[in-house]
Amino acid sequence: MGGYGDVKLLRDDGKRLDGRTVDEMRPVSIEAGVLPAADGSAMVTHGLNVAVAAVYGPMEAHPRKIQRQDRAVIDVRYNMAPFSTGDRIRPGFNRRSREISKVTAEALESVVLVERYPRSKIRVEIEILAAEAGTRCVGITAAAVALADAGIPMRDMIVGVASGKIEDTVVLDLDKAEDNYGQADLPVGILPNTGEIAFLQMDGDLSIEEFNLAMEYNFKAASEIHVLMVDALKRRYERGDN
Amino acid sequence: MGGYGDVKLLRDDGKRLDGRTVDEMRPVSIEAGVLPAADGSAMVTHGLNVAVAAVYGPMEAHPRKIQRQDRAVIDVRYNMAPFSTGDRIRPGFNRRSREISKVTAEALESVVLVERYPRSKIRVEIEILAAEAGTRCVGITAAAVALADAGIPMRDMIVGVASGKIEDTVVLDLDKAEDNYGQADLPVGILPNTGEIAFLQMDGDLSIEEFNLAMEYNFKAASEIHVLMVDALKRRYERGDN
Amino acid sequence: MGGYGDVKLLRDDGKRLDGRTVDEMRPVSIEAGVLPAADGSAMVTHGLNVAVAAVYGPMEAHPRKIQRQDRAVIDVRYNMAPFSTGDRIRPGFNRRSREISKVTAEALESVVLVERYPRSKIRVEIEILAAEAGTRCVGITAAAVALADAGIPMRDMIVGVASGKIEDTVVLDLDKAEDNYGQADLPVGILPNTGEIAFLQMDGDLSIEEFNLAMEYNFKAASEIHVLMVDALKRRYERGDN
Amino acid sequence: MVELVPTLLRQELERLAADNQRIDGRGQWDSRNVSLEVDCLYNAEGSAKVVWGDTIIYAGVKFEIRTPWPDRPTQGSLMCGAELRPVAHRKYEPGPPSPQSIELGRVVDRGIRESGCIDMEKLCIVPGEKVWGVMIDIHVLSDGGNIFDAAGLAAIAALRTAVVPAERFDVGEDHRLLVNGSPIMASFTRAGGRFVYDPSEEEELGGDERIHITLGDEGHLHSLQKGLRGVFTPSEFAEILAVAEQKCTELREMVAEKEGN
Amino acid sequence: MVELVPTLLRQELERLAADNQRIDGRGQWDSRNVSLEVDCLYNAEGSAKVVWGDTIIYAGVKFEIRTPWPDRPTQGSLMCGAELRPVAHRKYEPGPPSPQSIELGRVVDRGIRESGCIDMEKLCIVPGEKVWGVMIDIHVLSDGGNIFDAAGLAAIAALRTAVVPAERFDVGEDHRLLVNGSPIMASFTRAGGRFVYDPSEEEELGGDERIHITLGDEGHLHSLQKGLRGVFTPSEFAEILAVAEQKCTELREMVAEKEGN
Amino acid sequence: MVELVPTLLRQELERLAADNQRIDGRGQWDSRNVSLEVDCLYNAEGSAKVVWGDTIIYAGVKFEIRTPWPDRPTQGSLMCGAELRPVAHRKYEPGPPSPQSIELGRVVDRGIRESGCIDMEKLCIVPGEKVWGVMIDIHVLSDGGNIFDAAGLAAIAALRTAVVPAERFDVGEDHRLLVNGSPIMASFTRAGGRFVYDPSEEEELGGDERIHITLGDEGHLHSLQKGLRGVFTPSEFAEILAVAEQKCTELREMVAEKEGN
Repeated sequence: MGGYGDVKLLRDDGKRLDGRTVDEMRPVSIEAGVLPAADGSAMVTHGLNVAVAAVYGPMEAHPRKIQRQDRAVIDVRYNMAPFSTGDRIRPGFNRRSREISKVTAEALESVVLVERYPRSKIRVEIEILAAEAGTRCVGITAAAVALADAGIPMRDMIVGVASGKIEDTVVLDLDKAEDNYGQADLPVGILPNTGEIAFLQMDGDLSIEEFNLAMEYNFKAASEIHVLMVDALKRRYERGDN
Repeated sequence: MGGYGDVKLLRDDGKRLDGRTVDEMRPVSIEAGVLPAADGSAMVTHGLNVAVAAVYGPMEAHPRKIQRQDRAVIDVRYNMAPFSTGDRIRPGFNRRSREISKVTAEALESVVLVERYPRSKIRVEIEILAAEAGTRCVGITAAAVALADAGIPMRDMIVGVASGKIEDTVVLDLDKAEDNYGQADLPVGILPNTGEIAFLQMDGDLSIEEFNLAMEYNFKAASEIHVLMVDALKRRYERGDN
Repeated sequence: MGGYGDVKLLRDDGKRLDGRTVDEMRPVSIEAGVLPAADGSAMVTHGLNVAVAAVYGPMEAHPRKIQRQDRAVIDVRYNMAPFSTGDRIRPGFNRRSREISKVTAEALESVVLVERYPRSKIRVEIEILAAEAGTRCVGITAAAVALADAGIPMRDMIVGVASGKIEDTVVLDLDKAEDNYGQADLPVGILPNTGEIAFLQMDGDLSIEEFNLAMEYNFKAASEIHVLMVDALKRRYERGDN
Repeated sequence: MVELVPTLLRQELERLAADNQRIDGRGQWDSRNVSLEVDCLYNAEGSAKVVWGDTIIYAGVKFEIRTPWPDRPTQGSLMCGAELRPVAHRKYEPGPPSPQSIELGRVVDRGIRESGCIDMEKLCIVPGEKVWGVMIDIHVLSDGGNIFDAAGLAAIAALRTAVVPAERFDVGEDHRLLVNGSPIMASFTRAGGRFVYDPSEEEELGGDERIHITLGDEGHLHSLQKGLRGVFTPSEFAEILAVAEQKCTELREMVAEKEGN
Repeated sequence: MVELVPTLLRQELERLAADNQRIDGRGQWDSRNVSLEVDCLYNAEGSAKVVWGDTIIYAGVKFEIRTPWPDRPTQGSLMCGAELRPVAHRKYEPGPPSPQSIELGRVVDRGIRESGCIDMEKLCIVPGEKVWGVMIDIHVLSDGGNIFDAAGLAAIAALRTAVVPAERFDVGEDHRLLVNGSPIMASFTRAGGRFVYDPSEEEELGGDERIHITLGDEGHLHSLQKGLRGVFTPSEFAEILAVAEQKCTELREMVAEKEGN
Repeated sequence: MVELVPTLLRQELERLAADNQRIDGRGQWDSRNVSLEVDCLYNAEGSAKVVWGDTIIYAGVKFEIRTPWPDRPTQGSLMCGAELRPVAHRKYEPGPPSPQSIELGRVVDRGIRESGCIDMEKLCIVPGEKVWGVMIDIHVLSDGGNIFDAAGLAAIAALRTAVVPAERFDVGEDHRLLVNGSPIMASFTRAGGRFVYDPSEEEELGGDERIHITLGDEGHLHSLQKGLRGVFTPSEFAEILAVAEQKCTELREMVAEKEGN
């Protein structure tokens, strides 16, 4: 977190610079089945973020040494397109995207019924086409919808959401300026039906009370996004195969 | 193509700076069987260009995943030696050499009787020791002679030649200055007996009439070089094994 | 070797800047069995150098193509920790460490009874935690003790030692300043019982007489260090398994 | 890449070609549906999305300020790259850029560069000190065949609608990037023994060599590339070149429509 | 990595958990023995060695003089990296940094960076021209379980005892690096179905997800990370967070003792 | 690398050694035919081609203008690299530089560098601002055994005939590179249990360790390297060192002849 004290992020009326209340999400829209070549896919627009996820598989896991005898492995690549940020990003993995790919894969393995597909691999490709803070969460949401679109059985959906702190105030869903100049960010992946957590990161400065409030906001937002995810899948099934 | 208008490349008598006419090649000399360690090899000097090609195989193709059930794959590496150009080139592949390697391999696969060697690999190594414009064509010619020297059966030879445009005039076989300050370059790989084309690239600016004239020059040059290729192989067979 | 003539490295009394005589080693201490996770390990402090070696194996050699039908291969990685030198070293292999790893592996293969373990691999990891000239020799000594600690049978121990030349004088065991401003360095790996040599490098300027004297010093030092190696292993066996 | 030779597919393509038919019902020189959207991505200074049959490709333009090369102190630079990432098809694997993706990027790059549609001198800010570097990135999201033409179309559309972010870099006011002309690519694959325009995924899988032709506004050739195994005759080339002229003109009009000025 | 699922080990951990026991006899929230040594390496400007059960980790601090970023002309920089080299365990392979080592380095880095214990403004030498870059490298020599906590401890101890080598760089006198506070990490693994503190190598092998919590001097959260497969409930998290507060306080005192001032 | 142990070849080499013979009929200290050609490549500022038995190696010298290191403001630099590319033998594979090629480049580099034949101070153009960087690249086209000696010979011959391209860089007139002396390498391989000079490909395949000795004009040692598995005694070394002195003198004369002045 940048944490610069001199940037004002809350207006005098208590609302945020873009007019949202402290516990209000940016607008979200979700579409399933957007990529003809993939077994499952989804596009999520969250504020100005645009994430696309493609799922391939289950398929034979090779090289052999990545196979697990009792379950499928989930191979996630989170990637930011070169033109997705203010300054162009050089193509190729970097340390940040490798870490996000790792913990995202582990979160998805926690909800997919991987025991059903021993020795196989499920590829999940998350492409960030436009980034405006919170891309790892938007990517998780897109991946979950793409997995469902591919017909991969899951014990629950998983919804990526984040809360944070700006000007000593806990707020839901930081946008770009809030992320740059805020004090904390708490992205989580929530199972909407069980209320369990499969993804958790946090950086910045949060007291335990602030943490609890931020989690409360996150659970609320997860419920809202979950409705949109289910709706997108319904529309997809009604549309039929592409 | 650089295409700078202010560099004069044609003399008042219509000849080029080195005295060649518009449809005249640089001097070419070819020797087959120059590398004792290789199964087949050739060195081609074309103007000040020096290219050496080595052929190894057919051999088992590994890793397995590159094997084709019904034919041999041809694995080409086009490489410029660090000291082959004005400024030293850092060793290792770059994007240009990877692209040339790819399309050269595809051109050679079009003439070699690859069906004769299922599941195998033929390695073709093209090393540019000195570069003076047109190296990809010189490399193709050297590779063809090296393949023949290795006893690999081919449906026809393939000859690398190029024409281009300077000062709005179509000319055969651009040299360094003409390549730097010219308006177009059209390198092709011609099968001298069938008159077919297995390699084609072009960049710059050519009207369709100019393109047709440039191709006419290229076919003429291919015939001339083909004579030298056959001659080099004859001398090689007379010399016997090394 | 830097070989700058203007740095004084010998005092008027003929001793070296740190008070050592020409044929005197820096203090050395050795401990075996220092890393719980490894099959064998050792830490050697030599002057201000600190080297740790870990041995894993014999284990199955994979990928297959590195296997030898009649013996084990020894896979050595010599690595300098980023904080081991004056300026931080970027992590990852460099040309120097690859060369040292290669010749160190070959030296160890010369003393380990590799015929006892066909098709297998023995991993030797040498980590330099602090560097003060002569690290490749300290690493060899540590590796030899770690191999013995792992119970790998060897035809003899191997001791890494170095002599060199400063101010036209042959001296034993160059320290940092002597290495930077000296005239020659002769690191060798000596088999203390047979008097044979398994590792040899040298750079700088040595007449043949100087070379012979430097080797004499090296053999003397090898005997002294060998005593410490045996002693460390004795203490390790007395201590028992960790 | 494991590539089982699709013998049955090859035979089917030959049978169809003998009847002058294609596997998806098109005529030999027919295109699939093409749709073009521009200015569709936050953060990219120019962007385009092309949906071409089952192929989906985005292109994004970014700018940077660079020091010019000493021997060309008044010239900016242009760079076009392409990534064939695993998102786009089951057949693409992660790793360093494949020869396929390098070829794609370089062929699109040459078409744009050699057409002269970007005047490098116009990218100069302060001679010898500051010039614009223009970077076009092609991102293939779904490979349903003929990615070359879709990539070329996305690239030129993104360029022609790009805004130079001069204000962000404190070097003047934002302005449209100056682009003189629209180089357009037309690609042909030999399928069933004859060339067809705009090959589908199946025609690429069961076909032979490809030829990529980039034509400028005046109908001049700016880039040619032959890829994959196979040979062709000069008269075959003359025939597809005539088709290319017509196709490029149609697509050039589609780009012009999207510019909205 | 070949990882045979250690079914028997899993069953044993479940059996033990049912009796509220651990495989090495510890209680659920007990730590193994921890020893800390500082200033132990020639050439490192700050160094620490942590022996934590069978885990042995060194951290070393180096300094460089850098040009600051144009948008932050008065700020130095901090970088924390970790290497899980093959020396540390049979399971680690040579090659480019693994996701495991990247995660380790980044989690330790975030804990230190986000606690604000290093004031980047204090690393400025000449505004806009020269600032200190502080680089902490974590070198795992033996992985006996819970390398995250050991790495975090070594890193903060090395930092808090580091001396800025100003004389060597001709920019003043050597001085202790200013570090405000000691962020400390506490890690928990689900083993036998419940969370335990300070997992051993066997508990990691037969366990599920991990949670890493970094707390500052005031007990505030500065970094969280959940790794590996598994889910947890908010109430489980509340329980381990309470344990973490106590453990971090104890380790913070150990660091303070070693500083000797 | 798959390397079937050539048991039969080993036995044959032992049998021959017992009769004091070699597989190609040479005596123990005989060399194969060596030919040297210089100034043979356009674009290289110095070049040499060595044909040594079935081994063919080119070396090329290039120059660049560099900023000197701050602590050595009046010194230029020398760099020698080698590539064992797949062209040179069936056994070489593509990929990043192998340990074999790194060793070759570094051993040749040390021999030249440590002999002091290039005075780094003489490479200074403007102190603190501009110095020459000299780069020698060794390109092995055919590995027929003993590539070390052939590479060393090509490198020193290319250096001694190199012309500093000062005009092209606008820093004065072109002039011969100043090289004081000719360090020469002599290599020995244990084959059939004893050392032989100038090992052939078969002697390397069926042999053991190698020793590379680089001697300067005065007969001083400038570089030593022992490679591959095997041990040797000090008296064995003394014997080959005496042979090396003679061999290096002969080759040094060959270089001098080619310089033509």
